[in-house]
Amino acid sequence: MALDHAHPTDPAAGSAPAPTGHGEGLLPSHRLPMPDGGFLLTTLDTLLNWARSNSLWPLTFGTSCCAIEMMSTGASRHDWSRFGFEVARATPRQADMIVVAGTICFKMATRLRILYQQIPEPKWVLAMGACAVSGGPFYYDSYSVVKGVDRVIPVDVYLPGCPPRPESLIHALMKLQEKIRTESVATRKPHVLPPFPFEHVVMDPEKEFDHR
Amino acid sequence: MNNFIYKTDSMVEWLTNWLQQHLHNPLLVEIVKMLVGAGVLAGFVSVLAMVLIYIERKVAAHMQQRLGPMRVGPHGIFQTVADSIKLLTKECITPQDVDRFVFNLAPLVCFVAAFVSLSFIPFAPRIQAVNFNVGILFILGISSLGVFGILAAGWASNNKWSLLGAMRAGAQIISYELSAVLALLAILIFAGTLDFKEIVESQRNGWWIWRAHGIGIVAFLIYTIASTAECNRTPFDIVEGESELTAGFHTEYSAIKFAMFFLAEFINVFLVCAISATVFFGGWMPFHIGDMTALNGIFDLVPPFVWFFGKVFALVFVVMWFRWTFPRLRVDQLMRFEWKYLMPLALINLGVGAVLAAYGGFFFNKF
Amino acid sequence: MSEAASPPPNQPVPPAVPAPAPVPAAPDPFQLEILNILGPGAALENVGKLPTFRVASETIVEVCRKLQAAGFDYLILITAVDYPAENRFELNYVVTRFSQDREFCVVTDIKREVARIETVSDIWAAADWQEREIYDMYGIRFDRHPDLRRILLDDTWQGYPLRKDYVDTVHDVIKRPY
Amino acid sequence: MSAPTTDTKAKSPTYQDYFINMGPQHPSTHGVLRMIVKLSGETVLGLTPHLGYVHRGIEKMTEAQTAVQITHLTDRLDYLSAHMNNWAWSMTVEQALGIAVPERAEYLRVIMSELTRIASHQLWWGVFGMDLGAFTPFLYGFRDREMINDIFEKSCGSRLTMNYICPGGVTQDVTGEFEGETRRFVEYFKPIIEEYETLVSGNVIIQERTKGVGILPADRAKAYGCTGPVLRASGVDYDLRKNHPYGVYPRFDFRTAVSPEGDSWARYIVRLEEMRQSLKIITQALDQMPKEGPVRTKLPPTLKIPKGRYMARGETARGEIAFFLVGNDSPKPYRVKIRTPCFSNLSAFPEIIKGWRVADIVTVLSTFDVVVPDIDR
Repeated sequence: MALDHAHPTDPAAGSAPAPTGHGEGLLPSHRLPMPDGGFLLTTLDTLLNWARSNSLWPLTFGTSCCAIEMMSTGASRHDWSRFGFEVARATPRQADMIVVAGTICFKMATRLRILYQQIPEPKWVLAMGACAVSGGPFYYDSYSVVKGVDRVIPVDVYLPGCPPRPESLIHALMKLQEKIRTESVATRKPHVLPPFPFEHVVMDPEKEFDHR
Repeated sequence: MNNFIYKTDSMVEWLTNWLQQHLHNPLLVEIVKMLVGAGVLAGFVSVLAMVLIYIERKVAAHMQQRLGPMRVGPHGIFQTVADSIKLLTKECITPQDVDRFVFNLAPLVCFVAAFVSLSFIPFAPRIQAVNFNVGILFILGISSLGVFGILAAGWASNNKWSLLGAMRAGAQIISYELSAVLALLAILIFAGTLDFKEIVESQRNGWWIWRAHGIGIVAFLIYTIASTAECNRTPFDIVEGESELTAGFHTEYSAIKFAMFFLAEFINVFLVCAISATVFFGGWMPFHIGDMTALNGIFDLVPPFVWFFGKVFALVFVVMWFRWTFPRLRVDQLMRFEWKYLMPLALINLGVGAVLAAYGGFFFNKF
Repeated sequence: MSEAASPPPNQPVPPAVPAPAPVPAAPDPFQLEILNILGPGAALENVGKLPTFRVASETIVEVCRKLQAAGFDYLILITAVDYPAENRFELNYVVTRFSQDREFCVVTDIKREVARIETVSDIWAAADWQEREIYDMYGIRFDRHPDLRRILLDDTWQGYPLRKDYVDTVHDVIKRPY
Repeated sequence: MSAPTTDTKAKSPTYQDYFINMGPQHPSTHGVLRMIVKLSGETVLGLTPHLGYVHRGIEKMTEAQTAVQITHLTDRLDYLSAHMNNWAWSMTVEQALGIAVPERAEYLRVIMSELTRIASHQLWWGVFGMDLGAFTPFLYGFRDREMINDIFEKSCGSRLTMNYICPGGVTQDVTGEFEGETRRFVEYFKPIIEEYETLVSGNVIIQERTKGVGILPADRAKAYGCTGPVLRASGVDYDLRKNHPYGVYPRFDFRTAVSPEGDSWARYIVRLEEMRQSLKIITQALDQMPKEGPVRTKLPPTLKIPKGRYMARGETARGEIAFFLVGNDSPKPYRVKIRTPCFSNLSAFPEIIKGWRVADIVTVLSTFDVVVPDIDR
């Protein structure tokens, strides 16, 4: 803390804690008027952001064409494991992010929201491909395609392309890493789910099973 | 000449002496020794698991013409550190309808079972957390506790995939444990002891895998297969069966609870390879060839813990090699393989071994 | 499903709208063979490149049985076409043999407000899902179908999207501005 | 080997049956297929697929677009057979409008389609390994697929959704390096198929997992309208390239890969054999292809589709795709029905999976090689 108190540009250095905008600080010392939010927390942030940004485990979620390019990115030539992404988890409980690879239809959108809610915080979403960004080729005239996945779940990084090349996906993932590195543990709040007017359809396998 | 290896590691003795000089209370000395041992072991286990995960990822990558983790530290060596920190700081979800107590207990059971088993392994002469005269019996008992953790996890998760995984695990691990124990028993007959230390000592004149008239080789193969199944590794990973059961028994586990399962899995791999190395490959004993004294002398210069870890990691590599080569068996094929082929073979092996030990003696005593 | 089971199975299918006059053209041997199989009720219609035979909708099961008996074992597709101006759905059954390189289409009309026809799923198993899809997209009921319910859209979906007069008020459908 | 249990339904009381949802997000349903499985222990008593999780309404969209614009939608049906889908649609339009295709374009279409077939089967081979629990084949398959992607990329700038074959020919001529690169790939890939055989086919676990598993008899396959490798693995010698020749396929000497058993293993070896046959076709096509010449017929600015019904069929990597087109003298089609191979192939799946284990669902579905957007359209 002492380091920050001695900061020459800080007028309140050494004085009593003044009320500032850092209301939702994690520790009491965070309320101190310090330029970067405090020595302790920045170090913690650096460590956590370093760990989180370098260990992004995606959920295996691909609906259409983009999923193939996502798999290509995981394959030998492009190899996203170099950045620590390769541990694709099949269960949302162990994933850190969703790469929404492909078209999201209204029937799938409610399920995607469930999947998103099942991921533990902190979590990120990468909208991969034109369909996930805006509906893409299915923007006009399609009655069943959601016009952008950000109408269903909050999106951190948008990646255009139909489908984007693996290099683009790696670029987008690195942008996501950059974004994570700017976050702060103290002020980070979970994203708010956008309003989505369609109910979750209760999945009752026994009723939906074809009993003939 | 063999005395040389005893001189390199008097750390424990030194620690005991130092403590006795300063504390003067034998009980306190024992307690401090225990705490130090537990601390060292805990640190060792964490580092070991991270190293094993890193190795696994690199081995996999290079078998698949990839590079594996590269960006986090030189050649990505801090990749698993990042993974661990991330997992420790993630939100830990306990789903609504689970059996909370059992759900939270299960990963601990798995982890502790693996962790405790490791304390019986002699890493080098006198570097052994607990020395117990029925060590091998105890280790087999403790490590089978892990299956309770898996069963509990699957049952408490209130998820059908988890339940399927847990039921598979129960059937699989209990079955394959039989073969593993029978394979070890065949060697224990020759060694005549259940104490790990003495098992290592008994191999001063040759490793059991060579010295036991072929019984050792058969027993080693059976043990390798059965222990791979016990750790739920491919081709026997039907418990997790990612393409079938999403993630099997740990489908509902997140963050640190999942990390415990993850660590336990890798420690179990290390554990079975360590048992294998100790029983079949002479533990920390250096490699000796008959009368070639000069060569044996050079081998003696290598510290014993290097020998031990070299052997264990070679075996770990084999297990990883399995994983990235073989597809997975189906559950009925798995059980058929155990009960129709592996266990009868292990029984015959044990019987032949017993007869040989009783009447045949050792052919290769000169080693 | 309850919807499919509600009408008694032997209920007569409502009569079809009279077909538009077929364009007379000289049928080739393959078309003659089909005409022979189909019997006197069928009329050849040479519009477009696909040989088309128009039959009455009450006879569709009978016609399909005849075709199957004649070795036409491959139902490529069934589809409906909506003609709201003429107040009819047109059902197209494209059939061929696995040993043959020519396909043809059997066409029948049903009234739009009735939208009901007998299933052929017991003749070709392939018709099962195809008919479910038509039910999903056009709302045409297939009598005696074993499992008639929506296949592609949610069960709660309102309306039948491939009808020409379908207007989606629930989802945000953006019309192409050009 | 026969099915492990035949009439478990009679033996097991109902309280032991339970239902599990497989999908829509599940690692081995190849996208977002959802299946409801009724189980007794590990034995499958019944299975109901639920489709439509990527139903994108392509058939409705075609009614608002012109014939040439629709080509780009066909890429996105079965994105692993993009060239073949484009081709089948182009043939439909060409048939409707009576457009002739230049000879060089016909050869390019064949070469591109066969390359796509190989790429699709490579991906299938990798994913098949992954579904069975072996991760390594997946990466080997993708490694070789990248070479084909490079060839595509140089010809049309895209790796997956090509939009290269269009009504009247192909969009643009290939570069000068095309022939050499394609020949190099053929030479490279011939021994690689043998590597595939050693890595996966020779593995005893793979054989145990696939031989006799999920048998689809020929008569049921025909009844369900299965096509492609699924049908050919049931012993039906039916390949549109032979039985309903289109393009310049009659000029090539190749054989249809057929295997009579109808089990998962048969579907596996049929696809491997198809890759070999495709290499043969590519070599012949490269030899026969005119070195110069136009690749696209000049089309009128608006293509009015005359009144009537048109249909063209093409053999994709998964089976037969058919476009049924109804025109009414306007540039936009009145109705396009797309008959996709996976839709029909999958309809046979619930019947043959009964009595097998949970793990076999994954195996058999993998050998059916479904692409979910192709099912849902």
